[in-house]
Amino acid sequence: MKSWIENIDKPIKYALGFIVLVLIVGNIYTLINLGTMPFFSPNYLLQQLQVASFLGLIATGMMVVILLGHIDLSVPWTLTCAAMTATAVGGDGAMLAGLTAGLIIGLINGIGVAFLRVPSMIFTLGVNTVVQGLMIVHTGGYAPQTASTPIMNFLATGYIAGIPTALFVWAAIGGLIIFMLNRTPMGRYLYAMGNREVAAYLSGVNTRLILIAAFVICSLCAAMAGILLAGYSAKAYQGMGDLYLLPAIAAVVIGGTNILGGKGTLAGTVVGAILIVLLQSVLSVMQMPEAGRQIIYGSVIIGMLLVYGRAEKKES
Amino acid sequence: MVEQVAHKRADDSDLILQLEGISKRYGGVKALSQVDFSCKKGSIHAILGENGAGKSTLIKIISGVVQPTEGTLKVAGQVQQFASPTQASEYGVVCIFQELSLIPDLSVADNICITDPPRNRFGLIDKAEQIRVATDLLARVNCADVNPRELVKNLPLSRRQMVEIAKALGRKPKLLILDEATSALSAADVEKVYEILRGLREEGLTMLYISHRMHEIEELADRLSVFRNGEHIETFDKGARSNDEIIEMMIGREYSSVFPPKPTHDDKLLTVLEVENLSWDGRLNNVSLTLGEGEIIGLGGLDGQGQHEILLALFGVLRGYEGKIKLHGKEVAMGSPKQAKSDGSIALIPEDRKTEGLMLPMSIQDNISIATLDQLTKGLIIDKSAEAAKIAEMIEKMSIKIGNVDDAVATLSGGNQQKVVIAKWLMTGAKIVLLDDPTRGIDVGTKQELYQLFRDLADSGHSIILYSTDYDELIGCCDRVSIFYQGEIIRELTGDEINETNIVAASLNMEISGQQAGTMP
Amino acid sequence: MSNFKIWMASNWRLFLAIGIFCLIYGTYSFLHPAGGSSRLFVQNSNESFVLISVAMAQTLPVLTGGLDLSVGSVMTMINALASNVVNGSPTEVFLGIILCLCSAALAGFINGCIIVYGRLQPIIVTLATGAVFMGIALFLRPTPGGEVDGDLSFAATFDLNEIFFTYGWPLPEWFENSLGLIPTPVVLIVIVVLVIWVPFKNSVTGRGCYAVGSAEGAAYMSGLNVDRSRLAAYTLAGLFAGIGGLYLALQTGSGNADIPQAGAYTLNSIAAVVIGGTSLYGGIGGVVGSIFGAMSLRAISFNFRVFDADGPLGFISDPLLQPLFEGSILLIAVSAGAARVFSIKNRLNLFGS
Amino acid sequence: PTYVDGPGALPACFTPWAEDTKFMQWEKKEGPFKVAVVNGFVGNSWRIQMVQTAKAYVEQPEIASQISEFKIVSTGTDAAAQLGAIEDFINQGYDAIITIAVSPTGFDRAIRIADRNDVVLVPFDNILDTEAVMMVNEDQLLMGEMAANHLIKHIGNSGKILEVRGLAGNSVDRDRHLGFRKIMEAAGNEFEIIEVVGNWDDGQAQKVTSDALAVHGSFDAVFTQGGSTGTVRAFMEAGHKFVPTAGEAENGFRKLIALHSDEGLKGLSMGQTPGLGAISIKAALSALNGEVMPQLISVPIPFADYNTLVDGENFWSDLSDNFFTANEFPPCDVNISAIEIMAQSKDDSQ
Ligand SMILES: Nc1ncnc2c1ncn2[C@@H]1O[C@H](COP(=O)(O)OP(=O)(O)OP(=O)(O)O)[C@@H](O)[C@H]1O
Ligand SMILES: Nc1ncnc2c1ncn2[C@@H]1O[C@H](COP(=O)(O)OP(=O)(O)OP(=O)(O)O)[C@@H](O)[C@H]1O
Ligand SMILES: [Mg+2]
Ligand SMILES: [Mg+2]
Repeated sequence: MKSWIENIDKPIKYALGFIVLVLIVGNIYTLINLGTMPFFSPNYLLQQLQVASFLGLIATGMMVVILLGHIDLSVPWTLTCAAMTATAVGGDGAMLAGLTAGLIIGLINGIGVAFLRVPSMIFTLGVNTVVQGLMIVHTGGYAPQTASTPIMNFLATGYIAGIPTALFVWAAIGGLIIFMLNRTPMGRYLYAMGNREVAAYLSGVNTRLILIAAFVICSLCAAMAGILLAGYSAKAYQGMGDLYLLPAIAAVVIGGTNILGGKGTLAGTVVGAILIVLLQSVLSVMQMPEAGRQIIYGSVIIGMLLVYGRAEKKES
Repeated sequence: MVEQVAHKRADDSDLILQLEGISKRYGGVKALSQVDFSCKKGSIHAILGENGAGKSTLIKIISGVVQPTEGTLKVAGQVQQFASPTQASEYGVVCIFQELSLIPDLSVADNICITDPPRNRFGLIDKAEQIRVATDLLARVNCADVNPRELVKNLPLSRRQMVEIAKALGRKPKLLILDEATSALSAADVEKVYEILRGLREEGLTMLYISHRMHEIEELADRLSVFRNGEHIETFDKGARSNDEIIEMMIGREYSSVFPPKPTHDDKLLTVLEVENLSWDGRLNNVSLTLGEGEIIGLGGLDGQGQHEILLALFGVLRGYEGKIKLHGKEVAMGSPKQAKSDGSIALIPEDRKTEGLMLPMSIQDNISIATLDQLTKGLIIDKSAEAAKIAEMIEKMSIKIGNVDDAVATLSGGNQQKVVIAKWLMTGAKIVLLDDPTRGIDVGTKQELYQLFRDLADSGHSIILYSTDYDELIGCCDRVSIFYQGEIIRELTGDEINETNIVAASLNMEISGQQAGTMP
Repeated sequence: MSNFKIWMASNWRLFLAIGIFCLIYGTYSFLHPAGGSSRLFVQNSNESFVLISVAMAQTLPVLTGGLDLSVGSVMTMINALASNVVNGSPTEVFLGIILCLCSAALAGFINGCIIVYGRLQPIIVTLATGAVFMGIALFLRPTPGGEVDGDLSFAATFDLNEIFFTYGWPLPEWFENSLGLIPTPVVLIVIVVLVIWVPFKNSVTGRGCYAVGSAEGAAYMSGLNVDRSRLAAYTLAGLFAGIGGLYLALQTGSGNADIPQAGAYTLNSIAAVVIGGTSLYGGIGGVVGSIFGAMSLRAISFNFRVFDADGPLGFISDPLLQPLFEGSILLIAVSAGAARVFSIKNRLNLFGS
Repeated sequence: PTYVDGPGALPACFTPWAEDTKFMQWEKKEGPFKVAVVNGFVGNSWRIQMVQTAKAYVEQPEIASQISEFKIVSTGTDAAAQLGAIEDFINQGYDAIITIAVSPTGFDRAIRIADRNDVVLVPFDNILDTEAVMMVNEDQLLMGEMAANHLIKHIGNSGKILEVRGLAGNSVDRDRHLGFRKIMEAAGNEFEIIEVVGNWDDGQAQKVTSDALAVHGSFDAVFTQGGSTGTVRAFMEAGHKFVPTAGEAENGFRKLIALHSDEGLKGLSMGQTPGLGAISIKAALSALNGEVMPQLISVPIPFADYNTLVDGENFWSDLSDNFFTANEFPPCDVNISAIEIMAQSKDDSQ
């Protein structure tokens, strides 16, 4: 029986290690400049986890699609659309409306990929621009309300027993996904199709249904994240999702999910999301110029993957 | 062993290839251990062995695809270490691999001249010259009818294999290796290959020939080497050993007749499946057949005459077919494999197990249970214990040789992979089993087990449709055989009519005098 | 099958792309008061050049079954570099251009190396290197500006006559009103295609790219140098993207490390490649198709400028509806290939690669 | 155009940027004119509001009568496309083209062609680093200085300041920053200024502000270039006391000031008005009529602080946080108030 350390798969181990590294570097910086070490303070870490839960939610959904060997580039405006719909409708129905918007976009993506067989990479890209167009008409034409409802605010910024509510939301949805992946046929089919869609199809799997379901899950996660983000800023606004697409993909991949599908764990994605949020935060605090940020950001992703690659090689 | 010593002494000048103490490990698996092996110039040298005996590995080492863990390799007396197939081919060692090495999206000509095409004075590929070269080579393998401009992906499998051979010849080999190069070919095509290979032998070319079809080897080989569990058992001239001896060497145990006895059906079989005037896309024309409970019917004929399509149609893969498919007398519109599975309790063992039958990187157990998950699900949740139990049962029943059920199915050898596919379907409790050339690339021992299995299934009330490119199987296994020709069934053979002459004759649509030619359907 | 049939069958995607382009651009130039005039072609080709070269860049990785999410960044990086080095004496300008093209190729080569020797997935590698290149661009050009040789930028962005005018070369009479009217950017594209793409496509390495994209295992088994083809593909991608960046510098006479712009170009390049008939699964397609794909994308937004606001289709020129139309047309265009899906009779053929 | 001596027309509206600002004149053309607005990026509230305002402005009878054709296109953040669009409209024979430059450089060619065809090209908001065209903008440096002075007025000459900057590499960000620092770093001031980048985006501004708070503990005052609402929210989240804050003119920010000014949110809200587009159109028209125009037109910076905020007048507590409050400019007869833009469709939103 291997010790639990060995049981954690490589990517997660390395990512965790890197997270610690980032925090240490950050603290050294502040220690030198301010004489404090705020990055280990629980309230900073909780705050980061709160922010991470937005990215984490999106990455969770993205991972489900990536497991199929597909990708969803429509996330940024799915998220924005959900947030704007929610705030425009307002009241008790707000969140439901937002999620419905997500559901519809997910269905469109799924149908496009499953029935028209357009590569997801390009179809979702198109859907993204279409939704953006719709939102511009929405804002420009109808001057909708954009204030988030109290419950959205609470979910995004509230605390339960000193722990951010957003974290609970993330945990709950993450839990559902983990359950789906490990215990239900749907999960098994996802991995199977990610490895070989034809073989799954010829085994009598309803591959179209799975495809659509996956894209719907992804869009729903994005929509939920949008609703939380609206709660976080107390409002929905144009382009609020633009900065979440690439980090989400990066989080999934840094978490050890194979971008070609068929292999990956949600635990990894969670760690990946936290890593990225922390990295961004520390760099921002260090007042690193944009140029430096971009370079570090890119180097980290490649570095991690190269390390994983070596690890895989050693194993085999 | 006497033999071995004997040919060690033979002087090395006429040996084009010598292996000494070659071993190969894949992680834990020992694919080859301490192999000494050599082969004479200008001979056709057959290599036999069960699945996983190490044949392909041997080939891969000789042709530089993988490097041996230990041992030395001599070509024409010179010690060589090939780092890649390219390097090997520079020394005249050219290989036709078990997995085809053609590029589907390139033209036949491009493929034939893929490695070093004719160049024009700018050093660019000379398309016209390339066409010419390709045309010549195609003619040389009697495939003048193939248009060198055609994309490979538009060719039927049998044609592709000929192109593969043409391509190999284009590289002016001294030692040509064919790893189950004929496994997809039907009798007629194989004949062509024989002629070509014999011709090449006249030209002084040496050939290593791997096949699981005994009669091919008898026809072709001068010398035979038998491998088992990664070891070189013995090498001898053709005729020095009887078939049964050879087969026993391969499987390492007593060996009885390959095919289980056929029961004599009283002709009142309860019909489970009826096909009436099925037509599709010009490739199936008014095909009608009936399948009785406990019956094994065979589909014969040259490759690509519609046998593959009829199976797909029955499994709900083909869109817009005309005609009727009736299950237990009830007509059903087959729309998807899922429907075929659930409504018809039909199973299909697909033609290409690696791409259509298996998720190679996934574990053996995941592959076996994938088709049965819906049955194994309580509420939303997969009942893992029940799953494990059933899988263990299937592995036991099919006697699949595995290390651990968690291992990737990719690490199994051909035969065992095929067993996994079949196990997957039997686990669903399918009643009608469609077999699409199920024994391609599978060794005699395993074949025998499978034939027995098919018969047992039939006796236990399953009904089987078996398409095979190897007519021995049709003869040995089937209660009835329908011969396809250009999308139609042109002959139906039953009982004693099922014999080599009739099948070959019918396949080529030749009239043969007398009743024995079988009855028109 | 007859040679002609085969030829048609293997090129229908390209013809579809050309068709789409003619349709969209036709409408535009029909409605445009200056439709069909040389200066309009000059303007249109100018506007399209950068997207075209970025689309060309994207094509090669896609052919090998990969993807390059860094084309936009490389384009921007070279644009920033050019605004620093492409000025001064003719020699300096010349050397500057060489430096730009070399750095572009180098950037692509680095992508290739990481992908091939690091055995990593192109999409994610280039996502990361894209960020790095963007960072370098920001270092080279923290705020928009810089200087690019004026004469050159004028000569490169008008018609052939302009070259003679700018450098005061004698202009042959017959030339002025015939060939002279051809837009320089068009000529540049043609040159790039003839001098780089056509030879490459007909080289062993180039054909290797198709082979790798179509069936990597088979390509390797056939003794093709899989790695070299991949490296070449990404290197050329870098080069093409660099040409785009260089041209943008000439066009704007300056450099600008604009992150959103880089992202937009990357995404549009993918769309262009797909509309151009190159399969995202690799092995099928080519640079020429992508050129038409890119021009189609551009032509879509051209149309917003010519539809009469009061006319029956006036709503098309409603500024707040434009993004929606643009998106919808893009979506329809990329789904055009899907028509094929419904004609497929064997469902197994639905599972592309 | 030719460079002439001032004074120019309507000085109240077309205020020259500085004493040394040159004046330009185009030869008078006969109306009605063809006018196009070439916008860049459109995916944010400010741009949308700008487009709305411009549309509403030209629909007013007295303007409509002067315009025969009016088009607005958005080219996205793509220099090539924007330059192309401008050249295209010139080719179509438009008389005036108003534009928000995607990049402050690179328009030489467009300008040259415009001049060659006597087309009046008017960049505004993100203006160009050139004197060859007539441009309309607010003084970004001044805005930075106003922010600094406001903070100094409330916290004196020392303290710990948070500066939330805008989009990196953008000229507006650069100028506001420089103006701000000029005052803050003047002799006699003892400020510790912490800089973070919020990209004028509420979400980001909020995130980076929270980070800064978590790390630096507390601040005495804030200058936030945009996403001001987010910045303030971050303070509220962190339970940090309200501090004097200078920020943009978003309705949301003003709502917050109005609510919390007595708790210490001594706010100054000033900003770039989406009305600039309308003003630029007016400037273009008057140039086409042969008037003498300043080369660089300075539009007064609309601002309000916690003392001067009046609900329903310079902010609207019942409307969305996102739109920009300062919209109308009586001296230019640009009288489309933000509320009109909102109202024009408020009803059909339900
Ligand atoms: N890439 C690999 N990784 C791990 N094990 C392998 C690999 N390739 C082959 N093996 C193992 O090595 C042994 C020999 O395999 P090989 O393919 O040579 O058998 P074979 O004689 O060619 O069988 P077949 O007749 O089915 O082709 C088998 O046990 C197989 O499982
Ligand atoms: N089976 C294969 N199919 C396709 N490409 C392959 C295959 N095997 C190797 N290659 C390609 O050929 C290149 C060289 O293969 P090889 O296995 O010799 O690499 P290597 O340098 O020996 O790796 P290592 O350092 O792990 O030994 C690899 O980088 C890979 O891109
Ligand atoms: Mg083998
Ligand atoms: Mg090696």
